[in-house]
Amino acid sequence: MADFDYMKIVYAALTIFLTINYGLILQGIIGKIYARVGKRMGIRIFQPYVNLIRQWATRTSISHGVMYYLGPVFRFSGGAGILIFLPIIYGAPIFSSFSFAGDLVLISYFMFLGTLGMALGGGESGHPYAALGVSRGLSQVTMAEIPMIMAVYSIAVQYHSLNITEIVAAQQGSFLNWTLFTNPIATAAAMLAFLGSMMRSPFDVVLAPQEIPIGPPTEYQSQFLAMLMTNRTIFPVAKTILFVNFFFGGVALYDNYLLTFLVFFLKTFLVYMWSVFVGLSFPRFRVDHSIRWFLKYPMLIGLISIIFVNIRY
Amino acid sequence: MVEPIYLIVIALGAAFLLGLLRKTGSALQIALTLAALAGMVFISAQWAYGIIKGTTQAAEIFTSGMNPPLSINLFMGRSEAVLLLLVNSAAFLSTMYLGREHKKTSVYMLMLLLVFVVGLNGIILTRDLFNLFVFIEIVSIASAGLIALRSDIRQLGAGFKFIIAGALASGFMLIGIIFTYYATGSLNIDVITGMMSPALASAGYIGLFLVFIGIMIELKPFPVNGWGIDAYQASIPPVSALVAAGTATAMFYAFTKITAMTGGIFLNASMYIGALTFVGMNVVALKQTAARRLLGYSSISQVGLLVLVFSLVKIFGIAGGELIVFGLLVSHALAKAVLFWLSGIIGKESINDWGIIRKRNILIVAFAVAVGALLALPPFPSFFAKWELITSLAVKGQYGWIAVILGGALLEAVYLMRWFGNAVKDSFNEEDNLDFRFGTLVPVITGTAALLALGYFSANLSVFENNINWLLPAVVIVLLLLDFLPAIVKNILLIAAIAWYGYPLLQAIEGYRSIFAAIFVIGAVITLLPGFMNKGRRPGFYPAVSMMFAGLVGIIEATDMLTFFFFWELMTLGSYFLILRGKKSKPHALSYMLFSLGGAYLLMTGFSMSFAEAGGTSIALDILKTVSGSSLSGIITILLAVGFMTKTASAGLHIWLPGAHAEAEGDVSPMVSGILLKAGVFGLLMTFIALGDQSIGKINIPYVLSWIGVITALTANYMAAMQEDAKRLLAYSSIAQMGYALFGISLMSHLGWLSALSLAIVHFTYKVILFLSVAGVVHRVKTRNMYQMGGLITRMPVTFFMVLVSIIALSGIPPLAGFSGRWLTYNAVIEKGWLLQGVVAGVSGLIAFLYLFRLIFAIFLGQLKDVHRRVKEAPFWILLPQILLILLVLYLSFFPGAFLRPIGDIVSEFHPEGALVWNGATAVSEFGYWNGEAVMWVFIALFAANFALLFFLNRGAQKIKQFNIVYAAERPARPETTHFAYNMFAPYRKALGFLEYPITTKFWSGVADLMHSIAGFTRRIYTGNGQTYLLQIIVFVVISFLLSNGGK
Amino acid sequence: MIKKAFTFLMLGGLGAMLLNFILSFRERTALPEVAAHYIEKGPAELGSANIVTSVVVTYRGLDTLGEVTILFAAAAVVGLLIHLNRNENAVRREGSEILKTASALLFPLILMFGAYVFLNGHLSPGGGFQGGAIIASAVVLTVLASPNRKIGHTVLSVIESISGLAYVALGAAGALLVANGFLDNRIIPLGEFGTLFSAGLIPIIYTLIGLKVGSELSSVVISLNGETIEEDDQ
Amino acid sequence: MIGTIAVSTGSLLVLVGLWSALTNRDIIRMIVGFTIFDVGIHLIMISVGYISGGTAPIISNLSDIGVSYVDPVPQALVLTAIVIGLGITAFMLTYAVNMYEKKGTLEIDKFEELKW
Repeated sequence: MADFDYMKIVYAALTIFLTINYGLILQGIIGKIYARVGKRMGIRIFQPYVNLIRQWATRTSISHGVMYYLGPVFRFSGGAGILIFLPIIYGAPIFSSFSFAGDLVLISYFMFLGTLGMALGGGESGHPYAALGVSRGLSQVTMAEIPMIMAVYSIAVQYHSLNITEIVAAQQGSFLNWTLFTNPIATAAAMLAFLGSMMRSPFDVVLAPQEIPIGPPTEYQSQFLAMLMTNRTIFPVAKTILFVNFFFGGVALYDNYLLTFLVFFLKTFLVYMWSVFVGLSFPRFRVDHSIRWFLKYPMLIGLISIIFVNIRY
Repeated sequence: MVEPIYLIVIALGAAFLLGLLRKTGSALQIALTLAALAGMVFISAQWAYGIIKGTTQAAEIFTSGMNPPLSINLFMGRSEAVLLLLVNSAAFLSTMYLGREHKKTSVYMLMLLLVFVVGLNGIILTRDLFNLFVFIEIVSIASAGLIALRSDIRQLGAGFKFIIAGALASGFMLIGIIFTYYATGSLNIDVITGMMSPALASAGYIGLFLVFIGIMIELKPFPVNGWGIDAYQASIPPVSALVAAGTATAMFYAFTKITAMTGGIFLNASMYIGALTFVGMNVVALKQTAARRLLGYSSISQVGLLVLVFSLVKIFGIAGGELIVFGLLVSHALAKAVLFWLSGIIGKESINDWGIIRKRNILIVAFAVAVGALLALPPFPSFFAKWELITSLAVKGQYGWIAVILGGALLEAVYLMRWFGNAVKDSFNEEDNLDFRFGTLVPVITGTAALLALGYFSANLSVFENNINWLLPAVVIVLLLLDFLPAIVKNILLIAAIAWYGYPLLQAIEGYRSIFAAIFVIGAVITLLPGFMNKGRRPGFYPAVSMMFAGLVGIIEATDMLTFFFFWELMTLGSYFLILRGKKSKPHALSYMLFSLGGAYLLMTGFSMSFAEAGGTSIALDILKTVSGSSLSGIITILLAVGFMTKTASAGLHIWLPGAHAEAEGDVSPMVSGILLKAGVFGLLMTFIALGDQSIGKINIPYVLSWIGVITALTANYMAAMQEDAKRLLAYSSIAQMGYALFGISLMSHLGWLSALSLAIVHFTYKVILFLSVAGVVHRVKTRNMYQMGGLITRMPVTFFMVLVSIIALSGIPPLAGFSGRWLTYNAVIEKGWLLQGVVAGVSGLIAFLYLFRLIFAIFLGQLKDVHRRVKEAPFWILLPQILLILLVLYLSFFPGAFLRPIGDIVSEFHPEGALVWNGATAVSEFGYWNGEAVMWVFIALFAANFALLFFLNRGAQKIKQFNIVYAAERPARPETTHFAYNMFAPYRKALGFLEYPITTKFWSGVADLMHSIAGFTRRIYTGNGQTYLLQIIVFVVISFLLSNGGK
Repeated sequence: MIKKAFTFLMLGGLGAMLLNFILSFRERTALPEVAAHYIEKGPAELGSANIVTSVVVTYRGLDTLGEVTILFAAAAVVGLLIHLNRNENAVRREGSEILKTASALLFPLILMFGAYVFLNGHLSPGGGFQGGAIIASAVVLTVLASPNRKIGHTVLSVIESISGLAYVALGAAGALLVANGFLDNRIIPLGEFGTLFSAGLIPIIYTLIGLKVGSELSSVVISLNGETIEEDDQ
Repeated sequence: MIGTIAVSTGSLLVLVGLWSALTNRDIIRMIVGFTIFDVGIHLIMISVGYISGGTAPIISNLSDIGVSYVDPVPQALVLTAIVIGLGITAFMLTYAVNMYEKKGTLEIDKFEELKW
């Protein structure tokens, strides 16, 4: 690692910092949207900032054990890792700091590190609801990922690459070069899979936040929870960035950074909004429902996309 | 050299002399008999030795000073000498065994025994047709007398049936003889042979036919042999042994003489009768539970096999056919004698009561040896004979007969292995006694030792050059002999032996073999370490484990197909014994053995086919390459691939694995799962390296295999997620991982193979760790059900850490080593374009998370049970190998290039295109790139930073009580009800339960049920009524006549 | 009934096979080669007038030894089974006075006739087996006459064993000591053709066979009668 | 002609003997059947050795060589066969006696202890 550019660490930290802020704002906006749709006032836009800071500021003397302790660490490492492995802005080395470490396969699998750590941490808490949430989440994600895997294969074949930067590069020039238009079926499949991983209705039985505390974080509070919340701010953003890169032409670096960020915000926001939109429109699925659902249309669409690229490329 | 006529003189003289010694004590009588038999053994041994060594010529003996055909002549050649030695030795040993029977039944028994032996010797020696008849009558009368030694009602009934059936058969024979005499004017077999012509065959047809069918009936062909089976069952064991080893041998030899005499006109008939008998008896035997009746079935079926093989050898002019027949015959005779003797020592009627054999370990060894010899497993003569038979048949293109022979052998394996399993596992009444004494023990030991020794010699007699390294089996024998030592000593010895042998091997071996050699040798040493926990002797473990590892090393070293197959079977056998040691592993070990044998037979067929395709001269493994262009190459590929897939437990052939691996002992599971399965991968790789990308018609074989691979992975992962039993979970996981390996190989590309090979290595590491961890846990908590565990992280933190690292590695999550396989698979799939398979593989990878989480959560996290509050960390000797392997996993994770690069170089030999390009630590493929070291560092940095942050902020946190959780304002009642572990993925099961439908199990059990109902139905022909048996014989004669005479 | 019909059918099949032979059977008009040799050279070679005897005792002597062995085995089996299942208390009806008297009278005569038959086996029809059977018939007569009389096995078995041993020993002498092969009758001079003391060993062997067969058959008969005395029974 | 008649008779006896052995359930009758079977075989043997117009092969005078004799070989064989048959018959009878004593019956289908 002699030729390692240590500035990358700084860039990575910057990326994470900016993303956290962006994620918090996004959360606020979405919270507002949710409330307004339900004819409520809703939170202030900056409420997530407040929540996060408050959580970081509280202390706890409670630990359920080593793995409990490590759960949030794993979780946040996983989320942040994805972020810095991703080439966020095409052509900007600052925002693709560690993307040299691996391609989209790496990112797809690295995503599970946090999930696993969280699951284990929640597991050690000894709370049955934590384990219940994990079991539901795992069950659901296995099926939700099927169309995603299909879409990934589809576009990898389409672009003859697993390199995200190359995939983004191939979509430059015109919006007609976006995968959305060159391979709409794969995009459709992936966007359905996207729903399954965003922890929003109809696939939010994993956390089921409204009725009872359930899911891995059940036993977490104060700074443990703070770390998890931080991750919750960056993880969806990282995920949307990935989707933007895959299907919506990515975000290229314009001469003007402001314009670049604007495009970035717009694209990620819209992609994020897709899950919000669906979440607001549909009631919650039980896990077995969602499994069956994913095995129907999304999988079918995914299959078509695979056959499509198999014929076309 | 003593004249062979003295064989008859001595025995008869002794028999007559016994008449004078009626009033002396039994000791003298028995001493006289034994002395006479010893003299006969000596004479035959002398001749056998002399003729085989070439110091003695075969001799013709003329009686009455006249030349044949005026007088009766005898002939002592190589076959005769060997058979006489066999028969006389069996007689000597059986007489020794009889000792106790003697008092009750007095001197008559010994007279009959000697007369019996005279008859056997005469049948083998004589060259005169009528004289043959006389000797057959002697044998039949003497054996009918010996059957009734105890004279109970069963013996009398059986003896009477035996004698009337024999009388009928000899009546036919006698008519045949006189008709033959009418047609030829001679009774001398050699003269008739010389006269044989189509004209004579036609004119004397009926005579020749009746002689033939008479001999055939004496051989007890299916289905007209109820009388013979009854005799086997009713006789006292030493007599049955003598009948099985002696009469069957002699009668078979008489059959060969008659066949020669008739100029082979009945070879077709005998071929079909033999085949029918072989298969029919084995089918019928499936339902049998009476030990000696079962042995009777088996004996008759083996004689059927001999008749079939002999006919095939003659019809197709197979070179070296004599050795084939001899190998089978000698193995059968010795093995069957040993089994009958054993049945006497055991003294139990039903095969389900043989558990008592465990009172004496030596008896188990003898039992195993005998069963192995019957099933033609290495190192017995039958193994080499069968190999030569199958290869020769392949050269002649007789694949139908190969199928018949191997299919029948598989049926035989079903009941023999089931019996063996019962004996080793079933409970027994401690108060029952064995008939264990000097006189019974010596025959058993002698027979066992002879089988082992003959195996060694027959390898050298084999027409094929082979490079079997006898050092490896010798280790097994040594450990068997040292079995009285404490386990610790044997463990040290074995580890030392493996290290001593393996170290130079690892240095010398190159290419893809080196990878597997490393897994096998290093794996052997590591997985043997837990053996130090054993304080006792651990009887039987070390021979079995050394046999398995000897087999594994042997297949790596093998350069020819025979050697490969030898060690392949040895490995199977060793692992079978190992698996059988588990507490409830009986049915699983059986199905393991049967699937393995079935697979081995496919391999044998595949090897034989390629041997034949390559010209039938060389059995080097390299000739597989030369047949890759031939028209049969597709079939060869399928045979070999499916054969090896039984070992990797691919979908459809997997049903043995979960039980076998789960029920095995704690330190055996890692061996069979982490190491043994790689033998299948090795074989698959070997197959595809040699044969390449084959198709049958338009069906591409690797394409089909790729689907099998991913479906295996998918269903097995699903099944793993649904298990409550930790070891079954891991077992299913192994199936799935082998599915990936199969998929990788089937991609037939650089990256695909690289993924398969790297998977083989990393799977070895983490699966050994996981099985050992679970073994440690099970050792402490005494259950394998995960929902009964929970919260053990506090009690067994080291084990927890091992499991944690392993499951991350297994799941393929970066930064640990398992990711390399995933990344390579994605690249390889896209390169190949088999996207759908890739999707299935990917999904099954996701499903793997389910069981991995379940494994670690249900055992280590959640609620600690009250009964486990004082559980200790796993013992040192279980932890040590895990620690060693964890270091290896971490090393491979940090520096994936360290193993991917050399493997890549190896793979490039076969698939140079599409290799990875290494750019520093970054692996670059056509599509993507991956820098394992960077990922690792990023992860470590992030992890350390986060951890430091959290630790700094939360430094005051303390561990709180178990039940101090947010529980809807209530206190949870008990850990048992709070631990969420039972049926953990209930919704999943609800949605996807159809995947659990045991389609494969249903299929195979359907096959088994069908065979058993056929058996149950067929065996009703054995009504027990002597008159019916007579009628059956006549029907048999008439039908045979019509069929064989059909062309006329 | 169906079974009988089926049996009939099958025996019909067997009959057809035999008929096949009968239809092709033509009486021979000349002897086969080996038989011709026996007739033409036999008398000179072995010195026996009865060619059947020379075939039985010498040319095919091994058959005969086997035959003797079969009888021996049969006797042993009979002895064995009767020995095991002896009914000690059976009392059989005595023979009539006529039978008793006649048998006592005939007994020595029959014995003598038997001896004559086997001694002259090489000269006239007859031989060891025939003579032995005649001797045994004397025993049958005795047993019928007085079924409850105890007859010892001992003498019979000694005769049987010794004659058997002698037979084997003489045969072996043919192979080992003097002549050319096992059971060669020419280890003693052939003597003058057609006289009692001729044909080398043949009369001696036939005598031994006669004794052996006689004693064996007798002991079978006695055993089957069920009232034997086995003094050696511990 | 004589030979053919004898062979035919012998064959008939063989069949009769077998019929009797196969249809009589009584063991003693079966044994008798076997004896008839044997006799038939012996008759066949003797007749096969018959030479048209031949006399018994006993040469009372060395000068008689040249006279037509019947074949001595089948005669020797039949002697052996008879003795063997005798042995077997004695043997079967012994069995019959013992079986009767054990079970009090001589019906063959009562002795089916061992089957399947």
